[in-house]
Amino acid sequence: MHIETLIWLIPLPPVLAFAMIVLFAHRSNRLSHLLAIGSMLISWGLAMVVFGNAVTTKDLGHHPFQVSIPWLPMGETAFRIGVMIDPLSAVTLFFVAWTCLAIFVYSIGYHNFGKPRDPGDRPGLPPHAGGIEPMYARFFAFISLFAFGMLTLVLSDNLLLLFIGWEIMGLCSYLLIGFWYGKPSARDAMVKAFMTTRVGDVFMLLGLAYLYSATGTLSYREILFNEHVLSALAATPSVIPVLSTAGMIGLLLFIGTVGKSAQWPLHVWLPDAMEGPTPVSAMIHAAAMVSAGVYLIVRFFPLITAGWHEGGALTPTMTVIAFIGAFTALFAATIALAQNDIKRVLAYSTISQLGYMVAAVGIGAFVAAAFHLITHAFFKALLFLGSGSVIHGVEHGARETGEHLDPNDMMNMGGLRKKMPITFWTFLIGGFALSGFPLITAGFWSKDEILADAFAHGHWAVFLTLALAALLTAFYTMRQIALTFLGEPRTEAAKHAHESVWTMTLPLVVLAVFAVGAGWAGIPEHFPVIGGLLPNWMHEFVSGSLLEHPEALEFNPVPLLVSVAVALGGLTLGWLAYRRVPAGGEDPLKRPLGPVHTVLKNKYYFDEFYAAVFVRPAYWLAETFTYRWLDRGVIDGFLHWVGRTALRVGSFLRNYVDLPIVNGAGDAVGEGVKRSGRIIRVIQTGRVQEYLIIGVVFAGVLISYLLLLRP
Amino acid sequence: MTILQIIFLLTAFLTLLAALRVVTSPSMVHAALWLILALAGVAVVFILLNATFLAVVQVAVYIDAIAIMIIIVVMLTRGAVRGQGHTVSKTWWAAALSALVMLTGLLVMLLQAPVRGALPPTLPLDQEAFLERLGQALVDVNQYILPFEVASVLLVAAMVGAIIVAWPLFVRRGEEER
Amino acid sequence: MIPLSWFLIFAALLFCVGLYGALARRNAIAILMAIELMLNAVNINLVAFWRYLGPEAVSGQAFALVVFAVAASEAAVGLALMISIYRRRHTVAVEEIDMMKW
Amino acid sequence: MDSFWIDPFSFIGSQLAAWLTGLGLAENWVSLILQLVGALALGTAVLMLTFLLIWAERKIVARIQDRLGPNRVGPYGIFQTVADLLKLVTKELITPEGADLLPYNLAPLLAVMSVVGLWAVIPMAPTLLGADIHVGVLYIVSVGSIGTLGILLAGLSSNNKYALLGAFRTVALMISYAVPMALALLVPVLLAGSMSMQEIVLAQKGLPFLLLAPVAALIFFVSSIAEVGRAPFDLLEAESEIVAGFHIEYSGLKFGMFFVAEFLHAFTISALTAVLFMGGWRGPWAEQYTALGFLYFLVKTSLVYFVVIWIRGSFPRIRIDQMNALNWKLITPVALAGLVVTAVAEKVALELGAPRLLTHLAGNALLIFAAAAGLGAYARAARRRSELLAKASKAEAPAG
Repeated sequence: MHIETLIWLIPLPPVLAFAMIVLFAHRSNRLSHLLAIGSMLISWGLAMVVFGNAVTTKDLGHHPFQVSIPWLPMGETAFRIGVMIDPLSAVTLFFVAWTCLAIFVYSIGYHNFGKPRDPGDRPGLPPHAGGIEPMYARFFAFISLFAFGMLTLVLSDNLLLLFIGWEIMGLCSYLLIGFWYGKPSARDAMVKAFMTTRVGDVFMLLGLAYLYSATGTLSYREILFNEHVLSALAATPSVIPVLSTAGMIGLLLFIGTVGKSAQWPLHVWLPDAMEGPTPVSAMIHAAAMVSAGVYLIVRFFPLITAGWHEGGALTPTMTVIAFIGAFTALFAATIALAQNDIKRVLAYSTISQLGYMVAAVGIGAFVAAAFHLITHAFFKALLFLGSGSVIHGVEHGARETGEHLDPNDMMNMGGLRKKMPITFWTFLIGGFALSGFPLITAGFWSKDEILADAFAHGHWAVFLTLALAALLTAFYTMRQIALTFLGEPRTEAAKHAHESVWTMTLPLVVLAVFAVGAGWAGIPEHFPVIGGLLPNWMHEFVSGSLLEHPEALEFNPVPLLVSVAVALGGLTLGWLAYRRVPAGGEDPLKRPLGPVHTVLKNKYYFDEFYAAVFVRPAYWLAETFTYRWLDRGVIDGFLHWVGRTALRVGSFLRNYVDLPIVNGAGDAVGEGVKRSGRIIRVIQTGRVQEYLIIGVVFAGVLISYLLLLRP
Repeated sequence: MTILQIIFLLTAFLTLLAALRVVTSPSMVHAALWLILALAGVAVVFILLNATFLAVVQVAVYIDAIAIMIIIVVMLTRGAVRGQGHTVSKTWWAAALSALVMLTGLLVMLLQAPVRGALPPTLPLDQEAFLERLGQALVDVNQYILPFEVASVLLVAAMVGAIIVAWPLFVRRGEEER
Repeated sequence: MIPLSWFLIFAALLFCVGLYGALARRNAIAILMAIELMLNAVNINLVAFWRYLGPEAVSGQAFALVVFAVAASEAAVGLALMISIYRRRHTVAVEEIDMMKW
Repeated sequence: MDSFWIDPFSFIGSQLAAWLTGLGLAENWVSLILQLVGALALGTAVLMLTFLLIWAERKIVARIQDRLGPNRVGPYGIFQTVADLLKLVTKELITPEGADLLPYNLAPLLAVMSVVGLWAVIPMAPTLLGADIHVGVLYIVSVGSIGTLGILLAGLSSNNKYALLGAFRTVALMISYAVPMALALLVPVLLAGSMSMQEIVLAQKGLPFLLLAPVAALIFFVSSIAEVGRAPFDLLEAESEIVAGFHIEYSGLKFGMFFVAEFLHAFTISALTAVLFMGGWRGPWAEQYTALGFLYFLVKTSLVYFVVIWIRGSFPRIRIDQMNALNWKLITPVALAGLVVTAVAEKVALELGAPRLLTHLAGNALLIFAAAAGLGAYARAARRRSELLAKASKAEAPAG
């Protein structure tokens, strides 16, 4: 089979599964999840085949697998949509396929498949007694659609198709965050997430339109892979004097990313998105959406960095990006310190890790950003699924002991190490990867690469911020692990927690393998001792999707030492601080940090701030101005006036125009038609032959005209 | 005047005569018989044109199938033609006129045609081989498979349609409606 | 050796006779027969042109065969219509089959 | 002079041609005359043959029915037919009132013509055949069913209800049985790769198609019997139902013509079966001594003809609904399948080099098995339906 055809086929199975589940299969849970997972398996297999082909193809960057069809005819040209596999999308496809598959499988166990349905459960509320999820089939339908969106986004060869997949995911995240729409918090969260990301998407759409008007195309190859367009874009100034067109477009697209991957200041929706089921959290925060955001700017790296040469001064756009990324990384890390909800911690750590990638793009470290994107996807998915498993265990314990507590609160856990060994070890691996535990974990290599890049090009501010953020990351990761698994159980529930079913643990193990192994693909050559044992495949391969390959950095011990130091330091500090927190004991950080802690705990009061600055004014405006004054007063008054006048005019017209003139004419016409019809209809005898004769005569006349007169 | 020409003129004369009788004879049965004669004449013309295959097909399709069908229908609808006086409708003069117009048009065309005096070239390949080529051309994707398939579909459709239309059952239902 | 024009004239005459019949006869079956005559005239033309202008090409005979198929189906459907009309109206005279007017 | 013994037919032909050219005639005129003479001779010979056929048939049927049969006129009553002929000739030619003269008189001619016309393409010896036209098989199909026309005309022109009924039955029978016959005819065409009869005979060198396609041969035989309208398909002249069928109003020689046509047609289909499936004149030394080939041909034909008579003598007449059911539900589908099977088997034998005979036999065995299975299923379904009907009626009986 032709490889391009395979690429076309990759996104199809999930959407088919979605349709079939929604239309036919939703009555049978088993059939539904068989459909969903079967389709995901097909996509996964196809993706692996394509990936294998892509890896073995020489010089994929210049000759990507690409095929496109004309879609919208636009004047003389047609807007083409199609699929493309170049190195970047290949690696992205790789981790997307794996994580999606893992999450699908995990969802079976997470939604208690096989347990009887508890009569107390209502659709829209989480099952409280461990019965099967009431809307089981619906869930699988949604995540299938979600997977479809993500795959489309990854495989598309132009910005528009990417945007389509992007919006599909937006919808799905809305549906899935609000999956338990019975909970008010979930409802608010879904609206919040949708609105916030919309803000970004609007700007992204602007950027898209700007790009199309500037270049007349949206295809990656035609824009990102030829210097003429890029240099032209970089040269021409945009509406904003300081920015070139490229910079302007890059900035607009980047705002889309800010919304999608929850960068400051649009980060607020991500923590609330934790209201959804844990697989959803994993889907949104690891595999799909946030990755999509970063994938966008990584994909448009050439455009963003147009007019910037390696080692040169950053363009304004890049500066902005780098600043926001670095700031977000630190900022989110600090918030994560003070959170007790196990999933919120992960959410904030996600934000900060995404900050890393964005900062990496900002300072022009393309490969590093892509690398970290992949590794992060793996270990963050692992961590989320692990946390889900933990929550499951605690819930189970709570059911047994019958005490009512928040199963997400880490203060209610502790000592789960023995209870749930698989979860513990995998979570440990994930955590170490997240905090960049030296040498073995994937996180270390990618993060180290970012730091090294920042250092090598002398972006000190970025370097220091990121290093600090890394320290904090290690710290809160250790804090989380310690609070959850180490020490003694702080509640009865934690005592009675138990390991989850195999459908949940198997994906954990698989992802754990990648969380460790994914890093080895990108070990720099010049690394002491183990450098060059494995070729720096990541750099070679991924940089192929750029025009001029960035040369690999020469080795520099400073960033290495720094990252090792912060990682180990953070871990040790965290372990020391949290290794034994007594039951009901308060957070050890509370006293030293004092009021700062409360600030952090309340996330810098950002939600309150937004509520005060944006939401309430909006309400007020709507209420007083729009409704009372504008609507009731002006518009209605005007309308009433119009109505009254119209009434008078109408009556006048009716009496003096309509009845005498119009009706008279109408009747006359009707009568005339009837009469003429009565006269003319004698022609229509209904006799075939007379019609035939007329036809033949005309044919004869025509022929004789053509033959005799015309020449 | 070679033998072929004599044969041709004879056949043409007979065929035209038969055709005239077909369109003029008051009795349908006779018309059908004359039709058969005319068709046979056309078959002979085909043979004169070295299209033996078509001639035989002509006999098989027209005389054996269509003519017999027509005769059967004539038998079935006998009562209708009995005692209805005229064989031609009131507009027969218009018909004749338009036929003449058509004839003149065709003849003028013929006179203008450059090839009218052409003589038959020697057949490039013998009938057997030609028949083989014809058969393969009919099912050749690059040549006539589409017309061929369409014709077969048309035949099937016609068969089904004829059965449905002539089905007494439907008629009875129609009667009840009226 | 027969010149092509003989065949063409013959076909033209046959065609016009058929045309007259199709236009003038009252009996629908007769009209059908006349149409068959016209189709035959067409076939003669096809075959004659094949023989005189392109004996090495199969197109003439192929078209003729298609015409045969068309004639057969046309006769089948037409006769079936006759029968059902006769069953309903007890006539096959075309000028009495004018339910469709007005 | 020995060439006469080797190939009498072409010898005579060449002698005649030489003589005519001696008279100083143009080449094409000579050929034309020769054709005419040949046609005349062939037609006469075939018609004369009928005497023998009628006598043989009556004798054999008599033996089957444990009678003596004609035994008065001449040795073994061999001149009985001549006597009958004389009687027919002397009879008056009655034309019924209200008869449609043209078709009424045309019908017997057509009937005889179609049969005699068939003989134009039947190769009776390597050098003895009327015309070796390359579409002989099609010719047989088309000319053979002109006889239908004759019978039809006879039926509808003689202004007689029985005749009309007989004609309708004939048409129903012949039109429907022409389909499987044509399909079965296609099989030898397929195997020989040609539509010319002579080619088909030549293609049966050493391996008559009877062995290659027994099913097709059987179908052709049965459906051609039906075409002829002989027992057990003789319901177009079923005395007990419609007095004499289509030729009820005919008398004298016109009736005789129909009579001749029927017998001759029966013999003709035997000849066709012999040619198409039993290798016609093929046999040892037939190529060298064409007279021998002619002998082989006669022997095979008479063999088949005997079977025809045998069937006539032993089978009861079938009802018209049975006739149609048999055709449309069994014979036609099987014929279609047989065509496909033969084509596939031939291809397999050609491509894979499998032994031709075995492949075809296997295919036919498969076909027979499938047909038998289908029949069984059909019979079971019919029985079930009838039982259901019986039950239903039983249920209704008390109610009504």
